[in-house]
Amino acid sequence: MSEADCVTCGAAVALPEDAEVGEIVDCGGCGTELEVVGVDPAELAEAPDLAEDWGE
Amino acid sequence: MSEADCVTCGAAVALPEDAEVGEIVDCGGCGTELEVVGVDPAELAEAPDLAEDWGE
Amino acid sequence: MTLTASVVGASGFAGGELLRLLTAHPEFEVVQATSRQYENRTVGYVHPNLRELDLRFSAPDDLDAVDALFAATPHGVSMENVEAYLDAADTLVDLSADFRLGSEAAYDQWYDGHTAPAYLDRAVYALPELGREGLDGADIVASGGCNATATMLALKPLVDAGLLTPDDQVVADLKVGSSEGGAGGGPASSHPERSGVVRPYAPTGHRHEAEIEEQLGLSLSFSVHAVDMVRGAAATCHTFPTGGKAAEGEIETPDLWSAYRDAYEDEPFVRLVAGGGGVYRYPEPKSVAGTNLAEVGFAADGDRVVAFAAIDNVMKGAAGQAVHAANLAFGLDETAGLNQLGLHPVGSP
Amino acid sequence: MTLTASVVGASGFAGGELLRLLTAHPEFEVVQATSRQYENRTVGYVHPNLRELDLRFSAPDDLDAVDALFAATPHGVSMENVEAYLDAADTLVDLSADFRLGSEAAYDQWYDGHTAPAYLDRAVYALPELGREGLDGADIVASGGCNATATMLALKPLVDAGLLTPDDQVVADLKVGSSEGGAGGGPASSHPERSGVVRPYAPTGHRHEAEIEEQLGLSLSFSVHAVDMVRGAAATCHTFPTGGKAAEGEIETPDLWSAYRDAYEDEPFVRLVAGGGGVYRYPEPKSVAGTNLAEVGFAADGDRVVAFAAIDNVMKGAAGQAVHAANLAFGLDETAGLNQLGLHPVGSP
Amino acid sequence: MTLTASVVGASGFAGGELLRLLTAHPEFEVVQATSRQYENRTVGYVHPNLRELDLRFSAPDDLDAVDALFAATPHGVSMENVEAYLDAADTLVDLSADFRLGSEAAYDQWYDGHTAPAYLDRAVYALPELGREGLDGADIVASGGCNATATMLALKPLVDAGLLTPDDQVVADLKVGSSEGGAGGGPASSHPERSGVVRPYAPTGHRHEAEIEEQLGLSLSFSVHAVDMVRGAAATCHTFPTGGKAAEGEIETPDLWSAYRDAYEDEPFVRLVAGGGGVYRYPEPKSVAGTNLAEVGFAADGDRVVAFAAIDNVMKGAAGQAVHAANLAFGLDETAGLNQLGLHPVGSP
Amino acid sequence: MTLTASVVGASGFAGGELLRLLTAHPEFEVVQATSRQYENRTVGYVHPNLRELDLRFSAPDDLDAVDALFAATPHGVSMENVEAYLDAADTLVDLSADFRLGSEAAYDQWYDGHTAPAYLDRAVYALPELGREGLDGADIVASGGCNATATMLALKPLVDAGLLTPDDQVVADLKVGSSEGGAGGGPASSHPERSGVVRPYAPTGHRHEAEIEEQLGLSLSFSVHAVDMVRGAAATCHTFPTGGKAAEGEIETPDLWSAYRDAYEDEPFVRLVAGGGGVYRYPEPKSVAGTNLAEVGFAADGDRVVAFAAIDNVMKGAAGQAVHAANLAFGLDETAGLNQLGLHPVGSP
Ligand SMILES: NC(=O)c1ccc[n+]([C@@H]2O[C@H](COP(=O)([O-])OP(=O)(O)OC[C@H]3O[C@@H](n4cnc5c(N)ncnc54)[C@H](OP(=O)(O)O)[C@@H]3O)[C@@H](O)[C@H]2O)c1
Ligand SMILES: NC(=O)c1ccc[n+]([C@@H]2O[C@H](COP(=O)([O-])OP(=O)(O)OC[C@H]3O[C@@H](n4cnc5c(N)ncnc54)[C@H](OP(=O)(O)O)[C@@H]3O)[C@@H](O)[C@H]2O)c1
Ligand SMILES: NC(=O)c1ccc[n+]([C@@H]2O[C@H](COP(=O)([O-])OP(=O)(O)OC[C@H]3O[C@@H](n4cnc5c(N)ncnc54)[C@H](OP(=O)(O)O)[C@@H]3O)[C@@H](O)[C@H]2O)c1
Ligand SMILES: NC(=O)c1ccc[n+]([C@@H]2O[C@H](COP(=O)([O-])OP(=O)(O)OC[C@H]3O[C@@H](n4cnc5c(N)ncnc54)[C@H](OP(=O)(O)O)[C@@H]3O)[C@@H](O)[C@H]2O)c1
Ligand SMILES: [Zn+2]
Ligand SMILES: [Zn+2]
Repeated sequence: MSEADCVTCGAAVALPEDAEVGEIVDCGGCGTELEVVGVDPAELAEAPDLAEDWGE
Repeated sequence: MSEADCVTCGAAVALPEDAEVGEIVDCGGCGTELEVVGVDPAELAEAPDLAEDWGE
Repeated sequence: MTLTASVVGASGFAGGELLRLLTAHPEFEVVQATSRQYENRTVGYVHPNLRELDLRFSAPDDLDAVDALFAATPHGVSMENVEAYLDAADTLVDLSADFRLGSEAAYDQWYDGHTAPAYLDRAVYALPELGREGLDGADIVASGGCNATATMLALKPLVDAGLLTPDDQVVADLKVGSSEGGAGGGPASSHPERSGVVRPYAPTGHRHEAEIEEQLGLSLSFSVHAVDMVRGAAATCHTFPTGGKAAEGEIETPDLWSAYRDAYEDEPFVRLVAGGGGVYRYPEPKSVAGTNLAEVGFAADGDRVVAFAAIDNVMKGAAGQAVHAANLAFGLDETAGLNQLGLHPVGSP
Repeated sequence: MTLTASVVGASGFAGGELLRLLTAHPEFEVVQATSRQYENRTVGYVHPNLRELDLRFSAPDDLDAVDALFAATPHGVSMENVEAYLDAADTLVDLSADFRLGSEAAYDQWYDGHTAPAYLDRAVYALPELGREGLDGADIVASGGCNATATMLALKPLVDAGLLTPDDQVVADLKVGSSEGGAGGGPASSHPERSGVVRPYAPTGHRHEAEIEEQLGLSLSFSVHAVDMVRGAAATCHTFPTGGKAAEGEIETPDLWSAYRDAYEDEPFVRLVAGGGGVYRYPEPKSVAGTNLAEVGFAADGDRVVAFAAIDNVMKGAAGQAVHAANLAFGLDETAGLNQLGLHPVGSP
Repeated sequence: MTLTASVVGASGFAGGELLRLLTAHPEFEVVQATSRQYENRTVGYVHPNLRELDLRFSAPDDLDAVDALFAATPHGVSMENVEAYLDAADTLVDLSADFRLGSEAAYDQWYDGHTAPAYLDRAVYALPELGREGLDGADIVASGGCNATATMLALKPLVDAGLLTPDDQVVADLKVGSSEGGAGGGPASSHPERSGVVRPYAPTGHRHEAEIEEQLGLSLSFSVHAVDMVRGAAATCHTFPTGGKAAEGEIETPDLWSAYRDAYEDEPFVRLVAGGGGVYRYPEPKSVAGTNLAEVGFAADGDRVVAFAAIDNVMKGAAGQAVHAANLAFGLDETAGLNQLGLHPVGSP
Repeated sequence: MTLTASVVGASGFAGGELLRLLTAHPEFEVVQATSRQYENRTVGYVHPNLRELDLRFSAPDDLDAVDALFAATPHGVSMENVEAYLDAADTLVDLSADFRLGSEAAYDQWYDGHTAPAYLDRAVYALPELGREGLDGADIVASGGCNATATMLALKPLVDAGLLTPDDQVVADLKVGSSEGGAGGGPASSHPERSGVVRPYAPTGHRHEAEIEEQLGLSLSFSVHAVDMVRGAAATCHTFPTGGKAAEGEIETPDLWSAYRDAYEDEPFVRLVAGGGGVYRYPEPKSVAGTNLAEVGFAADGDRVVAFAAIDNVMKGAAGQAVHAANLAFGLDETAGLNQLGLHPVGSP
């Protein structure tokens, strides 16, 4: 299981064993939705924002 | 504009001018969802039921 | 022609609604609104929706002469004051239960008796959909009760069509909003205790049974539940009809449509809702909140017919009903002042 | 001893509640929580009350071996996957209706048939207050449905005491919260449309009737109304008993207290509430929200007995019931992990 | 004279409210109501309050010629279709944000640009209390947004009176109902998730800031919270004025009364509520639900002035505002069709 | 070791919650619960969630000797009775404001003075996240107020990190539930009047400002709004920091994460929620209802930082806070008895 840092809050995020590029995980520390952009080494980027769609 | 009788409550339902077979209208009297099954002459049948999907 | 009107009990929920209706009514003009607690305060102090009204509460013991006096007071008050009210007004429209039952004996059985039984004969019961006889020119109009109104509107077509007979089993299960308790609610009406409830508050023996038995000739099992809304009364009447077509076999939906249409097709304040599509398929209080409409409907299931009705208890169940009856008593257009449309979407009105 | 557990359907309402219970349970440890929509997301992404849980959703087709697999999936899913579930787990605790009825014929009549009828005999129905036989060591536990649970808990004492006989008339009128619809609700479940409703959503023919008839031997008239709360199911059962003492005359309140005490005095999750004083006099869902308790009570009125029950549909009606049954299946203390106390005051939980 | 009108987006919340208003309007007649999802269905299928309306939804790409076309469509739709709308109608009344800002540059900054910038100059912004210039005879009316309307109505008197200057700090904290999200809400709008919330859904950077800055010349800090109601938007504006009297010392309550009276004494749809007695002392959405009224008020505290406004977002914040503007555009009495009174008591409308 | 405890004011909301917590607490045993109104009634008469408790209310003037006395009485009662309380108990844990401020002068300024100023020095203010000094072994614990708790938890990290300085502008806009008013609410608390509100009930000058200024050294503009929920307090603090990194330019989100983590990473009852995905992105009262947790978070926007906190006012804002402080005062595990998990879904708890 590889790890990468959350781009928002810096927490270490463990990736699933079979993580593939394009998958979405949320940071366990701050909840940011992160896209797996690299697997070896693991790399994360902020996922495309859906912010306008929630709430109202 | 042609008319046909609602199969549930007997009210006359006016069909849109360009009504086609397969279109859904609701009866203005009882609200039953009706499928246009014939256009010349106009004929209506109860639309496939969605009853289990509403409410809960 | 403008008719003058007073509202006694105008600081209450039904009284406030009367002010809303009469203020916008084409034929009535409100000359007095009484309150003991809020004497001399503006009407808007209590009813924020009526801040624009240039009217102050006055004492109930100092009544001007008017054409119509509406009494929206707790049970017992208008029987105590009926002479004073009739001295002041040509017509007394009473929203309480004080003149709804036909005989002193009935008040002895269901209430604690009656203090002015001589007036019972002069009173005409008013749920116009059950009949308008006697209302034109009536001295005392006894406006029907909210839960009884919902229940009777649901059941009347089954009775009229001969499907439901006096011996048939009827269970009426009501769900009602907090405004039924009036403005002076106690601990059980506080927001923390009353929010989110499904509370059986009159599991058996509700007094509205008396009214229903007298009017409809049915005896029924009646239970009332408080639920989380402010306005609204919904009656679910589980019936097991044995008369007419029911005697011959199962009742079918088209038979029920005929029965309900026959009963209500000329009624301006009844809307039939029974099945159909979309989100709103049966009567619901929130579809009629703020209006004088009753939604009425039904569902058939073997030998059972479930009859539904939903009203706004403060309108069709109280102030709207009273204005409807007053329109009839004074020979006005019966829908005058009662054309409010409901809202969509609407939360818990 | 720690037992391992998986929750399939863990992103749903009943599944989330299972996670809450199992996490704090002294004997179980959750090893997998499945979701197809939220695979790899933290459990707290969906269930904000469980943000502290260090667990991510996994796919339902990749199941680890566990002692207990809880399936909180829509109707049809666990019958499709029963072999896979039993391969992965010693015991399948199913929260859906898939294994509640006794025979393929019943599924043909009430549902669209059954795809794994061979397993029906291995399943044990679980509403422990009706009987615990067969639960110890069961392979498949079919946890009772929410509306059926409320209704049966209200009625069972009358049946046990011989007051209510199979031919007696029973009308069950239910009021339920929006969580009964699950997490994937459609347009009728949106806040603007669902707020403040009293909505007859299953006026007749609800499938829970089947379950009740099988378990209690009664046939009944069943109607369900959506009301404005999220958690909660309240059953009002209008009954007209003719058996036992009822045959001899009116049933008195003390007879009913005996019947209800006999039925439930040793039950850890039933609380009797019938009359008394204060604000809370009859069973109410908000008194038991968040707990595995059922409030049960009654009111007598001539030849009618109104029986009430109130539960939290996600707890006693789903996840709590399932954990209760699992405790029994594994021979644990049956209250383990189920000692949550309710809240007061509480709004509309 | 009767003016013909179409409503595009008539199956939505603002569109449904337009139908309610125009149907009862003395000068307008609705000839078309469009919906793609519900084409051929009755209007009452979606809007249960309008079951009596004899009108079916038609497709939005088949528009009749009318005097006024009301577009109640999501952002982007009316800029795409502005030519077709102006072909069909003399006047386009747009409820979306598509024509509210003055320049293409503003759309680039706050939105994703604009596809019909040539029409921006022909559009007149409409929140009549800010000014009626240009509305008479306008081609395109850009009806003000709900949250911006509440905020600007609260602040305008302070700006007009010179108390609040462009450099002063203003924090606007809004609380809004679920109908702001429209009829097509997602998972966050489901009843179980949306009930009982205090949810910061636009903690910073809400697009209504742009509209407010353009209209009022103020920059402000804007946060929006979802709370548990269906209709309603309430703005609490925390201001720290430094202009006019404020420069000389503390602002007193009488100064504020002057400022607010000067601003609104001739406005038919603004009601001032600031202190006083009873239960309703400051602006509240539930006092104006279902009406086109805005309640506006204030409280002074040292160098801080808290300015409040409360509206029904679907009425004064959308459909009522649009009809008000249409009345002005066509030279009608500006209150025509907008005299609805609010309700008391009322729950969570 | 079992510690004995009494609850004075046990028929109230905070008192009832204390009973819920202490009953299930591993170290405390409740020996007395006082009520004047309900003397001799069972605790379950008032608090339906505690029907299983075998305890009756006793009079507050007849106190047994105990280790800890919790006073959950209205302002003024515990200062009047402090000697009697300290005679009866080793430690007085007071939930009112009577011992929260440090000096008699402060009570003269913000309240109507103090009747037992000599005891102020013996009292230790308890919001443990602000500091635990003095709590171990304290005689009098002054448990922090609900609105002050929410506000201070939101702001403390900004102060600790030097971002927010005493001269910076802070606007705190609170939204609170009806249980803050206590069990004895008046007309404004009745369900019909209180439902669905967004009601500015303390637009300026709320007494909690005093507590915040003393504890945090900030002065702030404080407004409180009643919204439709029973439990919950949510603080939205609009701040304009000028210290530390803020002096050098805009504050970035990672800086804020550092500040908030530094402040709370070891705190058992604080949960950080700031952005992220899904439905629940910022602190919300309903995520923590029934628990002792505070959700805390923030959003940055140019030179503004919006800081949020959400708590259950009866738990972290009252009874939970008090038990937390008592755990510290008696040297127990500080989370003892406070491990309740929240619910999902949950309506308006
Ligand atoms: N609420 C409903 O849904 C509903 C439905 C149908 C019928 N009703 C009937 O309508 C009547 C009023 O109900 P409500 O809900 O409006 O009650 P409410 O809110 O409690 O109002 C009652 C009003 O009566 C006044 N009042 C009380 N005693 C009086 C007296 N002795 N003399 C003069 N005025 C007195 C009170 O005002 P002051 O104390 O300020 O004088 C109060 O404004 C009741 O009879 C009720 O049964 C109500
Ligand atoms: N809610 C209640 O009050 C209640 C009470 C008693 C019994 N029940 C029963 O409990 C079950 C769950 O109800 P609920 O209310 O929790 O429903 P829900 O909220 O809709 O949850 C159902 C869950 O099942 C998952 N799922 C759906 N199809 C699946 C499939 N083919 N394979 C694997 N997972 C699948 C879904 O997650 P993904 O799509 O993310 O995989 C979802 O999380 C139902 O059978 C219901 O009848 C519910
Ligand atoms: N709700 C409020 O409080 C509020 C306040 C002020 C302003 N507004 C503005 O008013 C507008 C409508 O808001 P709403 O809340 O009523 O939204 P809504 O309930 O979602 O309704 C939008 C309507 O537009 C129709 N529609 C969507 N795309 C369309 C297209 N491409 N062509 C034609 N029709 C289309 C939809 O119907 P079909 O899919 O059936 O065609 C739907 O009926 C928005 O611009 C909103 O910003 C709303
Ligand atoms: N509710 C909250 O959210 C909250 C939050 C933080 C702090 N607090 C504080 O906690 C305290 C209690 O608040 P609450 O909301 O629980 O109030 P409440 O529901 O009104 O309860 C107060 C209790 O005190 C008792 N009481 C009143 N006067 C008394 C006296 N002179 N001697 C003895 N007992 C007396 C009352 O019972 P009897 O009349 O039956 O004796 C009642 O049970 C207040 O100081 C409040 O400021 C409350
Ligand atoms: Zn992170
Ligand atoms: Zn029909």
